[in-house]
Amino acid sequence: MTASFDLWKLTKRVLFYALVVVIVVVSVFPFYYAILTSFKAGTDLFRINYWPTSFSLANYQSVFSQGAFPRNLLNSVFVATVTVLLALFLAVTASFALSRVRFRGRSLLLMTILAVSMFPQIAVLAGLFEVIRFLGIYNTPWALIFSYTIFTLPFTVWVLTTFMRDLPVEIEEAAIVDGASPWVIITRVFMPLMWPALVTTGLLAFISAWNEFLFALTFTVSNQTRTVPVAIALLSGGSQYEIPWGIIMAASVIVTVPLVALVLIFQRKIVSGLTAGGVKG
Amino acid sequence: MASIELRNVRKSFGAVNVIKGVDLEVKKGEFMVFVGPSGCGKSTLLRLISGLEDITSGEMLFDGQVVNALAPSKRGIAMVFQSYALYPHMTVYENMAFGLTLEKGKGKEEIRQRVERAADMLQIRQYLDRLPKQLSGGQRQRVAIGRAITRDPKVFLFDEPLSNLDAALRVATRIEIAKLHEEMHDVTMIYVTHDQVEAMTLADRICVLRDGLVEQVGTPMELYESPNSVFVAGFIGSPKMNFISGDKASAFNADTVGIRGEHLTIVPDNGVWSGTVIHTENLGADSYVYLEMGTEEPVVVRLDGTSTYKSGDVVHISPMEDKVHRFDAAGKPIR
Amino acid sequence: MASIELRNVRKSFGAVNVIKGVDLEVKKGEFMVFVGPSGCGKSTLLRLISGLEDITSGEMLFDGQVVNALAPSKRGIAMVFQSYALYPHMTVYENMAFGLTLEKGKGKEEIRQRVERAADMLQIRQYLDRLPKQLSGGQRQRVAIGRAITRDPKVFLFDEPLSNLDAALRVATRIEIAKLHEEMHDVTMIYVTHDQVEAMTLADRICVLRDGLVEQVGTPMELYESPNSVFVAGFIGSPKMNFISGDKASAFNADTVGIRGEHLTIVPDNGVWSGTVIHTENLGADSYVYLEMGTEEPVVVRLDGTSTYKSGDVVHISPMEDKVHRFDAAGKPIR
Amino acid sequence: ADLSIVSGDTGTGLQFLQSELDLFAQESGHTVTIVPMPSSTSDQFGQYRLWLAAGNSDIDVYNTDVIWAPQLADQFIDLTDAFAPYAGEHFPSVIESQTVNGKLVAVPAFTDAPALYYRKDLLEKYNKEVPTTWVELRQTAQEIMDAERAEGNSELWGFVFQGNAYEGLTCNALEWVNSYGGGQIIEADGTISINNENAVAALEEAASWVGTIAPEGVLAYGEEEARGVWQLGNAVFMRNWPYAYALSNNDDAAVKGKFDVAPLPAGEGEGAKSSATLGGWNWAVSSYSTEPEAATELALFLASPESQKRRAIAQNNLPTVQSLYTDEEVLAAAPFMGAWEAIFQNAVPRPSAPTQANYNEASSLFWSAVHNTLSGNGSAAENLEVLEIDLEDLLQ
Amino acid sequence: MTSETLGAPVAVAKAQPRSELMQQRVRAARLFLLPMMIALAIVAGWPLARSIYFSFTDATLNDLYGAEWIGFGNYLQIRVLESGRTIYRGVLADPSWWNAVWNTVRFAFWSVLWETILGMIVALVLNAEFKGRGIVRAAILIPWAIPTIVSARMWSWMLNDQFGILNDLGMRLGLLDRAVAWTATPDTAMFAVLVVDIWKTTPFMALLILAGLQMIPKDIYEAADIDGVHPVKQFFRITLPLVRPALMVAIIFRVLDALRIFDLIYVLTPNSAATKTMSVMSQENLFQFNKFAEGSAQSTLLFLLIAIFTILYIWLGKVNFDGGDR
Ligand SMILES: Nc1ncnc2c1ncn2[C@@H]1O[C@H](COP(=O)(O)OP(=O)(O)OP(=O)(O)O)[C@@H](O)[C@H]1O
Ligand SMILES: Nc1ncnc2c1ncn2[C@@H]1O[C@H](COP(=O)(O)OP(=O)(O)OP(=O)(O)O)[C@@H](O)[C@H]1O
Ligand SMILES: [Mg+2]
Ligand SMILES: [Mg+2]
Repeated sequence: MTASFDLWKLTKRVLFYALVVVIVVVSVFPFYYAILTSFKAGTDLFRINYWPTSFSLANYQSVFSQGAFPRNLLNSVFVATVTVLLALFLAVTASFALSRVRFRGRSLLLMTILAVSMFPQIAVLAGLFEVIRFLGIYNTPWALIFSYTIFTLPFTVWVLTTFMRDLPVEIEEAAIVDGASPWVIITRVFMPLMWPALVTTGLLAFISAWNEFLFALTFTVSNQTRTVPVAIALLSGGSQYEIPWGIIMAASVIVTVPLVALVLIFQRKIVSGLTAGGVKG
Repeated sequence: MASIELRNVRKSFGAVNVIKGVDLEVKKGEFMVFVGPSGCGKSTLLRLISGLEDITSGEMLFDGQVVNALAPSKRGIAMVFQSYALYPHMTVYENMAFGLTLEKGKGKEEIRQRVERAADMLQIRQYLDRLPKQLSGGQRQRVAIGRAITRDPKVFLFDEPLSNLDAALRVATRIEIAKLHEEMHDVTMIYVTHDQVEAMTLADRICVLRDGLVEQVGTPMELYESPNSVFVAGFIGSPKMNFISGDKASAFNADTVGIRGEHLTIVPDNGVWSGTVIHTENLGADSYVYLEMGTEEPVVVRLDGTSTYKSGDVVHISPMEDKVHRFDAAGKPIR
Repeated sequence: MASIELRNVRKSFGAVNVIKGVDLEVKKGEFMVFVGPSGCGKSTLLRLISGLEDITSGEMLFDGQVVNALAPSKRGIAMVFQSYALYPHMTVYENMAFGLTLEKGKGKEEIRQRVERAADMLQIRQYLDRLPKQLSGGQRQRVAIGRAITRDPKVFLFDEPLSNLDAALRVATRIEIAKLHEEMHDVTMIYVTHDQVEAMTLADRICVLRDGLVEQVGTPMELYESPNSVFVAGFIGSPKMNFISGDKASAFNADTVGIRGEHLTIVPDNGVWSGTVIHTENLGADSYVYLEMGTEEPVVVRLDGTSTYKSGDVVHISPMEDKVHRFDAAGKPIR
Repeated sequence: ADLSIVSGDTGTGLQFLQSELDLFAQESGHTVTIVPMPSSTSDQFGQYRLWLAAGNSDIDVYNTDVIWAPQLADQFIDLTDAFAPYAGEHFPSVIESQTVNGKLVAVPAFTDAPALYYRKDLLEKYNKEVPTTWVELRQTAQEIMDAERAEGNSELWGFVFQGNAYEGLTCNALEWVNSYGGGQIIEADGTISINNENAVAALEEAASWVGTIAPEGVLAYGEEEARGVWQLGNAVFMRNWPYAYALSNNDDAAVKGKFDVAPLPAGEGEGAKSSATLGGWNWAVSSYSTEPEAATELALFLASPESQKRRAIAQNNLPTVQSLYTDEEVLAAAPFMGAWEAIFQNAVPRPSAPTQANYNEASSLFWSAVHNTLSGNGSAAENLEVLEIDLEDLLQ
Repeated sequence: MTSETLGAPVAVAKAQPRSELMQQRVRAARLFLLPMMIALAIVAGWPLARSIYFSFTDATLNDLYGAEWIGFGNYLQIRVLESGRTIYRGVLADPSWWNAVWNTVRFAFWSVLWETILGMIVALVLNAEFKGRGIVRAAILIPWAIPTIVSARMWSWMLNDQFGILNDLGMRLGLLDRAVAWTATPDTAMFAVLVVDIWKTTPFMALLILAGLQMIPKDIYEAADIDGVHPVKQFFRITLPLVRPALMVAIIFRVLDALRIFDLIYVLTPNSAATKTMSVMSQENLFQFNKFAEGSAQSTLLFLLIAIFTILYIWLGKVNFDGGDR
């Protein structure tokens, strides 16, 4: 009996790891392919390879020699970071109000916030352009930070509201009795309990801001203020129709690596059982 | 430092009326114990006093000032929650120090001293670095108590603070709380418990709640000796008071007579009543003998030492005359 | 329906050793009560038996079969958690019925009957449609008990199931559990409690745990009358046994003598010992008098009825000769 | 003055532009900043429209595709007078294509026209001539393909072109239709001429290629996909722009030295001729520019024969100045340019002038109709009939 | 839409003065909501209003500010010709618009359905304890992390029939008997777009669901283990109901995104009628064609469609707006 039991357990483990491998391969394969491509040049690009055949850093060199790629990277880091911090700050406080304080019109407000996400991006482009020029932030990173709230804010507010709703009331009450103000409750009590949600929304929002193209293209006009996706679109080959495939791949690899590192650092915070041991019931 | 007065306080959750009009005065420095059946509204009343829950109608006064609208943090209270309500992400130390760090002008060192004193008192010094989830139930409960006592409130609210402690620790903590009360004789304490011993020993006065209403308020001995209803009589004292009605009660000129197990003696024969032993329980120091004698519930007799009666034995019992409680049909005592 | 055997079972959380080698046999159909100080490992041991926690070393056997690796669901157990662990999204009814709906061949009607029977027993019938968060502490605890007893397991594990109930309900539920045990005489029950009365009345045998080790296993009376260590002597019985050491003990040829409060009598004069009253507690049926007589902790004397002694009175006491427990320097009894 | 010039040109193109701007700065004393744009022309177009609509004064000079000028005419200043002295040196068709209602909207930077790329080695191997009609091309391609495949070269296709539904298909199809004598979709006077027998025949011919001599995937090909297949040595013929010439001669290209270019084949029947769609880029001055004089100066500088010559040499872009096709320095740097003069004779403009602001939509209607036909979704006759109605609706 | 909605707390009876705690919380709520509301009003309010306004005018990008009000003309216009024939014009009478609506809805349905299922599986896997979990979590996010403009082109490259690696792989593995031009053929174009979108956005779902999973208290799983609940049952009866709030939010944002899908299709199959969605069509009108007003009308219709969907979803899905509040 024990033998068959162990066999079953073993099969389960094997199946589980097989699933993990499948998931990883499917997710990573195109990226792997991108890395392969980034080492290729010329006609090699059109040849199908599964394993590295040539190894040339030329594409990486051209990424850094064309335009102002390092500068664009920095811009992206700045824009995405500030966007996410701002969105999280606004969203955490707003979601406290939305999830924990009962007031009239709350659901209407949540719907209104959601409605912001219902309009196609291209449709707000013209109006947003006017607003940005009116505010005088055209062609600055602030134009991007400002316009990105249109998609980061509703998302973070909704997600955090949902998660904050589930935190035990008793813990908040204990804090109230301890003399904590709403701000203290949010920062010192709730935020540490919401790490999975904060990190997740933060990462997702960061990546959206990092990868945004249309606004970045429209609201910035100089190499000094543009972000990475635009810079990638600006990478070019020798002539009009030629797509500099290898260089684009090299650039994509370069911009994806920091994100992977970011995920690796922050995913540790996505742990379970943060609220364990707090209350009975 | 605060006297508390409740005037016709009511509370409902939606359509459910939980507190149905409570009038109560807790004097400054008094130790008030709330007892009552599970679900009668003790925790709710405590939460109303703390200000965590708004009262639906009525008035709440602290030191003669209406505080219906005052924020909990301004009422100068500390509270031990029935469900502990520890901060799961903070260590025991941080849990206990949190309230203090929020107060202005408290030095690190002072906070540490106060936390450690409380931790020593509650024997949780060695767990100061652990998270709540790494603690046993009793340890968590002690942290919750510790959190309340490191602060320096005018009113302590305890909701069943000792329910998960072992007997020895319970006694020790109980005594610590009593000491605390003695030392800080200004501090008003309100304490919810299901434990008869705690209620009897700690309370200056006990408030018996029943179904959202105050049934009786009085000193422990008042309640024990002259309960003013069948309910209170049955609720105070362990084992429960025996109630005998019908013919046997008519002999006493009452609708119901109540007599506590310890006030019944087994007599060789010729007792007032007789019954068949159906069950005995030996607790060591004393033992309970359960008798079937036609009443709704079996009659319990409490004996010193170990009982030698066996199920099926027929025994005669007599009540101590002066300890018999007589009640009328409405459940009110006849005096 | 299952006998349980633990062979040198150990459990550590990281570097913390919690269970340090427990050997224990629980017989089929036995009612075993675990007692011990808060944090000694009772809940952990229960969780090891349930299979929720893997044992670090040692062997666990159910009916002679090693079950170290067996999933909890296959062990045929029902458990009441100290933290309740109710399903927050299910109503009381669903919480209780959930386990049953999963068993094949259970009709809706049958499930309803069983849930309702348990609900009636625990007096939570009117809350069946509520969610856990709408219940009081005691009500939640009863739901947790109800969930366990609607099922039909071979082993019941109860972790302080009555700690949040009021006295009356506690007695009633305790009796229901005793009845349950009688009816299902095959079912093994393991029960953690801090309540002396529960331990003494429910247990076939009591297992006293101390700091991750078994201190003594025996019937309630064995433990009460012949504890095999100072620890057990002090732990079983309420109020705690008085310990007297030094010269006074030498007179009894022992390092320490132990004598329970109820085995001390106050004598007019010429008692064996004398002391000053420092505190009295009136519990109604009896009262405790605390005497200062040079021992570490005050000596407690338990008197029937209400005490009339006041602090400062000097009284003489005598132990009942045959009830004196004598212990050697290692804390072991001298017989 | 400080000027901004926006260009979607590519890496070396931008470098060249920078060097031109440096020269300009020396000559005129105006400094110019380049605002680069992604090379996707539709991205550029959308962006420019938005900027212009919002009256963006940050950009002075725009780099525009031939087909854009009429659509954006209102927002560019009239260069007719400024350019008048030089207009005669340029191909009239190019100037014409940038003139809307008598207003010269943009001045030319360079022009473009596609050619037929063919594999010399394969034609020689099978002893074939360079095809001069589409039918010939089909037959030759089929023959070589079959033979090569029989030899195990299973990857080989006969002909690749730009079949994806996008502006490129409009270019391709316009060549087919025009080469069959089917007109220019919409004639210069605004008559919608596309629904005619010649056009139907042209499209039917083209449709017959898909899945036979051209892979089915050609329906999703743009310039780069076609070049990919070609450069791997997997196509006998390719229709593409001059840029592919240099790339196909790279060391690692399988076709290096094995190919040559020729004018695109002609159609069949009456009015048949070889035709090539006119491409190319221009410079336009924004009417929101705060420095219109300096900006005009810049545009004229960039359109000047000297600049175009430097461009032809450095960038191998086809000049719009006729005399440069015989210039020795130019031919030395880009020998293939000689071949293009012939191709250029047959250049047809897309109907952007008659359709004006509606050109993009008209073009999309056209390429959709063609794409439907190619993918077997309705017959050529049906699709063109519907197209005619749609175009009538659009242009009223 | 800001201050007047933050009225008195509803639970308090009239006679009672509002408690300070409640007041403080409402005051804090107002303070907390205000910056967000202002930010959104500026960043979204004006552009939205502009777009809707333009949809009722004859605006073109060549003449944005000279636009005249024409009412519903862009949506639907009924004209009686001289011949007496009645014709319908406007977006609502345009069959290609309805085709785009159908494409959009179809796309949104299938992509979100699969993303939810796959995202759930991935989240469950990531929720398990195993070695190298951190790296797998990072790996899983890669599809989401690659800029869409790049990944879309990368896929169009990989899906190419001649030098696309997927056709090669498929043929090597014997799954395909000949190379398929995935994005070119109308029959497979939608499929290709779906595959790429699912590949790209499953990580989004997975991560949000994972966060939801992590917030579920562990002890109730213990209770379920004891109750003998089979893991599959545990999933449906415990995990699913408890991650539901997170799942609902993830789905709603994904649906909103999917209904507005633009860049992927714009790059992959920009002009295929089989995949042209409402956003692509409206972009075309707004910026490529000279029909700014019509594009605005299409955007507005898309907005309405999404709004209706959202309301239905929230209503039918019983999305709970209140909960942990006090
Ligand atoms: N995850 C953990 N990590 C470290 N220590 C732990 C952990 N869980 C429990 N402990 C420790 O193990 C010991 C035994 O815990 P357990 O919960 O079994 O106690 P208990 O006997 O049930 O106590 P109580 O009566 O207070 O419920 C305690 O000291 C506790 O602090
Ligand atoms: N949110 C709620 N909605 C509806 N009813 C509630 C809510 N909270 C509590 N109740 C009900 O109010 C009554 C009083 O609850 P309370 O917690 O005050 O009881 P308690 O006296 O503390 O009981 P226990 O001794 O069991 O802790 C209970 O019957 C409970 O079910
Ligand atoms: Mg309570
Ligand atoms: Mg425990």
